[in-house]
Amino acid sequence: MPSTDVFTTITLQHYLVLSAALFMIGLTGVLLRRNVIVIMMCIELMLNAVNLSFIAFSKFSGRIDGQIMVFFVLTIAAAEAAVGLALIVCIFKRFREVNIRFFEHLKG
Amino acid sequence: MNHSLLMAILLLSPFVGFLINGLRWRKNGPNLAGGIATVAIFISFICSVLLFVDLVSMPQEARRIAVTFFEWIAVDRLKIGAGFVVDPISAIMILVITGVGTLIHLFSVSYMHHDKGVAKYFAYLNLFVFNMLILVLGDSLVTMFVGWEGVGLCSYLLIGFWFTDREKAAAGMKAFITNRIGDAAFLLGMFVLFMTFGTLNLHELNELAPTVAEGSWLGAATLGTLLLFIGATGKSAQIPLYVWLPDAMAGPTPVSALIHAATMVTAGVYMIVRLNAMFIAAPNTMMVIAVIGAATAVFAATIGMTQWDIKKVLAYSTVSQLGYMFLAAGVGAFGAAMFHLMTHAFFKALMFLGSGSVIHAMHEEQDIRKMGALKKYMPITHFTFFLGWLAIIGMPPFAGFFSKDLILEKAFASPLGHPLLWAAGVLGAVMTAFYMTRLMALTFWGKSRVPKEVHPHESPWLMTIPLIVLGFLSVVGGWIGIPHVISAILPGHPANILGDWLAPMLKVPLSDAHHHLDAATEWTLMGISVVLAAISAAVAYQFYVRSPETPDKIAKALGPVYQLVSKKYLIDELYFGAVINPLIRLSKNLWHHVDVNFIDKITYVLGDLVRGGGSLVRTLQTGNMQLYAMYVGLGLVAILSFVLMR
Amino acid sequence: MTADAFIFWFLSLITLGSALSVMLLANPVYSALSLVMTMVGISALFVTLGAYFIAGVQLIVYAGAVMVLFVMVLMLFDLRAELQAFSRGQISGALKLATVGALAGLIGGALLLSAGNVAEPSMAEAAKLPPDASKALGIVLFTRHIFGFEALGVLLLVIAIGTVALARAKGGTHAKH
Amino acid sequence: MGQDIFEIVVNGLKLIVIFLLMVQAVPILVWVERRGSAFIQNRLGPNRVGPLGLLQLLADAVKFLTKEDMLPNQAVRFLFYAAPVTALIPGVIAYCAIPLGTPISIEAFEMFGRSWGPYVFPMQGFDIGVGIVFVLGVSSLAAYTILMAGWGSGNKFSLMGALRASAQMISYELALGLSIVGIIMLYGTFNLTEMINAQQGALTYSAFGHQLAIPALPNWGLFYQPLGFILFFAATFAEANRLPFDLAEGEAELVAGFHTEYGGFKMLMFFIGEYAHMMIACGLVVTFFFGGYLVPYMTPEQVQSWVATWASSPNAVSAWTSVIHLLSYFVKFAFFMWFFIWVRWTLPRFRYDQLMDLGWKTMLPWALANTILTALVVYFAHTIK
Repeated sequence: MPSTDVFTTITLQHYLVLSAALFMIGLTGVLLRRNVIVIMMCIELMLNAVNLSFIAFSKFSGRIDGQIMVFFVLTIAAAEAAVGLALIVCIFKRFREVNIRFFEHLKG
Repeated sequence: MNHSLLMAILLLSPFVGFLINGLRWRKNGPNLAGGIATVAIFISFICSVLLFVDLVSMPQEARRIAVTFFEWIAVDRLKIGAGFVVDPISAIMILVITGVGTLIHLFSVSYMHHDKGVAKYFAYLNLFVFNMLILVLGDSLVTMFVGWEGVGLCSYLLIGFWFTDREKAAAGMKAFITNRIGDAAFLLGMFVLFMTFGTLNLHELNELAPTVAEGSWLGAATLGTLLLFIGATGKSAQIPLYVWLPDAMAGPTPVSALIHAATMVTAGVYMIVRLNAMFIAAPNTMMVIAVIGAATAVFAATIGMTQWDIKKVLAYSTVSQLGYMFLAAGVGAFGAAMFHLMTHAFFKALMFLGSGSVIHAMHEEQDIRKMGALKKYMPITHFTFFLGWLAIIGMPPFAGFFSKDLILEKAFASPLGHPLLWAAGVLGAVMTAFYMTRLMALTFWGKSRVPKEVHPHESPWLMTIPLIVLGFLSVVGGWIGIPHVISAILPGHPANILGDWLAPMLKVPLSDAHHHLDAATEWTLMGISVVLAAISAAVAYQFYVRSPETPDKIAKALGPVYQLVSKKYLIDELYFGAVINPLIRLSKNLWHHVDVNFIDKITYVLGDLVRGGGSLVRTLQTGNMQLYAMYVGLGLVAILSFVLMR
Repeated sequence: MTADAFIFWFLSLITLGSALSVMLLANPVYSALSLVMTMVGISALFVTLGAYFIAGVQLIVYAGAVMVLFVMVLMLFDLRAELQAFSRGQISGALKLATVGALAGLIGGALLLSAGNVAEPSMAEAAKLPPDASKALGIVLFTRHIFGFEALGVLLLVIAIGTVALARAKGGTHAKH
Repeated sequence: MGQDIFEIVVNGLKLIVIFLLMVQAVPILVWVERRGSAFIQNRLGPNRVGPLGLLQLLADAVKFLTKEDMLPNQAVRFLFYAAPVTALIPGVIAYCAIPLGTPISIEAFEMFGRSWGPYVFPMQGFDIGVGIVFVLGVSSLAAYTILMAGWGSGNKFSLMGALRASAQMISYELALGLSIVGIIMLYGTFNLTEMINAQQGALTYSAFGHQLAIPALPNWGLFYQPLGFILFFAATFAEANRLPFDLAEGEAELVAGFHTEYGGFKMLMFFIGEYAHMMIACGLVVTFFFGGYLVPYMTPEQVQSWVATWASSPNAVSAWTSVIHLLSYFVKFAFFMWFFIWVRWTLPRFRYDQLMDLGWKTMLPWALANTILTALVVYFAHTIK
């Protein structure tokens, strides 16, 4: 790939690098944030990053199955958000805060 | 309609009835539940008749409708489909099961009208019919065994139907456990047969049966059939496993009529008839069957003479009659066994239903000492019961005469028979006549001993109609198997329909295929048994109607012997002392010493090991989910670097 | 193709920027709104990739429903800016960052390594997808992936029941008798 | 967007024109609403300023623009200001996807010393393949503006109003989306223009290989999906937060809901946003169920051939055809806008639990039933001959 084309020709790699960057940002958030809701949002971000690479693969390989996977991921993400938020509401009702350390009761 | 559809309806109709009533057992009232159940069985009956008609229209040698719905088990050599067969033998069975079943369901609608669990009752009854149909139609021993276990389950459920009564619940368990012993033997028999012949298909087993009689006791055919026969003694209440049947009378009376007289208990006989070629090949087994059958016939009859409970008398009578069927099977007269099975189903179901009618009228009183002279209160019940009585004591031309006579003749004349077996049979017949007459006399005739507060009355028409139908069948049921000597003197010479019908399915004893008595001997044998039975009945009439004090005197004179017999030879006590209690003691010892000291210790040590290991590992589990996520990330790093390095 | 390139760079800038703010902003409400922005950006990226239907669904489901729930919960709790946005622990924090860095490096390396292997996006390949792929999408979804589809249906049912059970004030899993 | 400068410029102009049309329609609608309510309630309404009180609009605008700009003490400054601005965006973008008339085709011509064209310009902001999905997706973003406004105001009433409004929007979005699945299956497309084209001519039911034509009625979606129409129209009321579903601003309990703290021009922006939602709703209803821009009983070709009898150049024919269709669209559109106003001044407000019951327990099941029934009918009627 000639270096002059990097900015003018958009290839699969561009999308993959973008997707990886989004994924890393999401992962960092999951690992470092204190607020459980933010952590969940970062998980959504990671899922979206994966969706992006699915669509990119689908486009550049000419197969539609990638879009189906996105469809599934979307559904599962919605389900996960619903349950997660319900749990968070329970935690909030108990502690009046949604800090991740309130989820540390299950330990060895 | 095509056959598989008919067969499916035949089988599934009771099952659907079971589902409907079973799922709505709190809601369905007696009329609805009974209606559903009766209609379900009646549909099956119609299917049976249609199949039967089809079967008749086929050429004699090709009378076989086989349907395989799907492949059920396929393991290496073992291939078992959900296959069902209607052939001349099973056709008789399904007609009896669904026909008599319909009548008994109809009877139950009225009989169980005031019971709270009536829908549950009908659900069990339908489930029973479903399983019974699987049993008789199954084309392999395994399919048959499914039905075999299923009817056992239903029997247990129905005997213990009033399970709040401790004794009745115990009776159910007794039946179930006793049957389990037989079932274990049945399973072993299946193993032996499969090991030797490589198939469990009934048809194929009959084809593969050795053509030469096995002399050894340990030959495959002998051992296998012997084990199967032990299974049959459990289900069909023969010595030594008969003890559950009298107790099974704890269930509702129509159940006793359907399960413990007409259908389920005959499963053992039916199984032997199905596998007749295999049994014929094992003369030792045949001998055992004949001896046990004859012994049971006599033994149970003696107990029957001393019982006071109307249903117990009938129960011992059933055991005794089943003994006759085994006797017939044992001497190779399978047709006679089937014949007696059928006629017995008619008249014994009739008598049980009649006793149910009596019990109903007497407000749940079963002791015949508190009855008497019911004839004038319940004319229809009395009349039909009277017909049944004539049939069972073998008076010509009632149904029982023909079948019992055929059995006795074969016991005498068959190459596998013996005059001693015949003598035992005749003895049994004499005693049967005695105790049945005693029952009639104490219940319907003589002086009334009915307590004042009880007002017997005739039962409603829903109960009497089945009685009338069965009474009719008890009269004419035997006419399809009229022996040659009698038909020779009758106008029109009616043929032996049943004999011809079953002939292609049955194998005659190997040594002498065409062994016939001359007419004179046959007449003589017939005359002896009939006359002796008639005399015995007359004696009983004399004892219990004319001079009611005589039996007590005789009982006193016999003293300990009478006591022994009336306590059923103390067989139950013997079983408890010799088998059950030692077994319980052994189990308790094993528990206290082996289990606690040895096996438990091993598991404790293992558990401690696991716990120790766990407490080591759990330091990793801090509860901090973000750390967990980091572990996952590290795992990803490891996997990715592995993939990239490769 | 400069217009396409321009749109891509513009959208990726927006997407990355709002994604970073999701991660960095101390106020969770701003984080959530940034995430909505990210979703919209990704949806627009889907459009540039020709996945119109998925883009619309992304808007409806993610931006329109899931994130509204998040925002609603946040606002209901009335969580203002937090004193401490990140969890405690210097060492563990460094470890986590190192993990992220290692993973990022590995993925970047993998992408670089594969750059030569993956064929250039030939127009022939891309042209295989019809411009309006919704119909093809439906056909594939209901034939080849029908099992997954049905399984998802079951999952959603279970989730719906579970969520109601969790969130009920009375009679749920937290019922005190 | 286009192939050359001319096309790009025209398309850009088109977007601006549609935006301006929408914004400018709002004062007129406000006037209609006030006069209409007065008419319904048997009073006069604004009639002093200008003829028929038409200049009242101008006075209102001036009043809104010159009011003091206030920021509540507890408000979150950024969100408080961002909310009214963003309130406009989803509505306008979504409306741009609705076709308003037949495309105008322009023949090749010479300008600035080079040749241009020929061109075809659709009469809509932009034509996107998955029209319905796009419109639903974009308009669902409106929930955020309400939430931002409600939370940003730092006021409990505002917050409650915002939460109610967004919960209501999410709930009714379900029924809304499901109610048009039937239409989508019927026409087999997401594209709004294709849907409109499918509604040409006289009403013709075709099933099992037979056809039943009813020449007296136009071939509108209404006659195929009556239940879908009722559900969709009802759900749009909830989506637009209009009476009888305006729980978000129930004056008796919440003062004015999420815009309690807003005044002046910011308030006006919310107004425009709300009317934009009404316009989208009416545009979609007309498109799905009433033949969109089609002139009843006439196909676009018939209209065009009629225009060709008196118009001179091909460009003029195309333009006049488009204008006639545009008028046809606006007549239908205006009727439903009036319907919205009519309902507002006729029906009382629901209670909140009644609202949720209606959405989840009545409309959703019926929409599901409609979907299933339509699926069965479409499948069997088109596969079995």
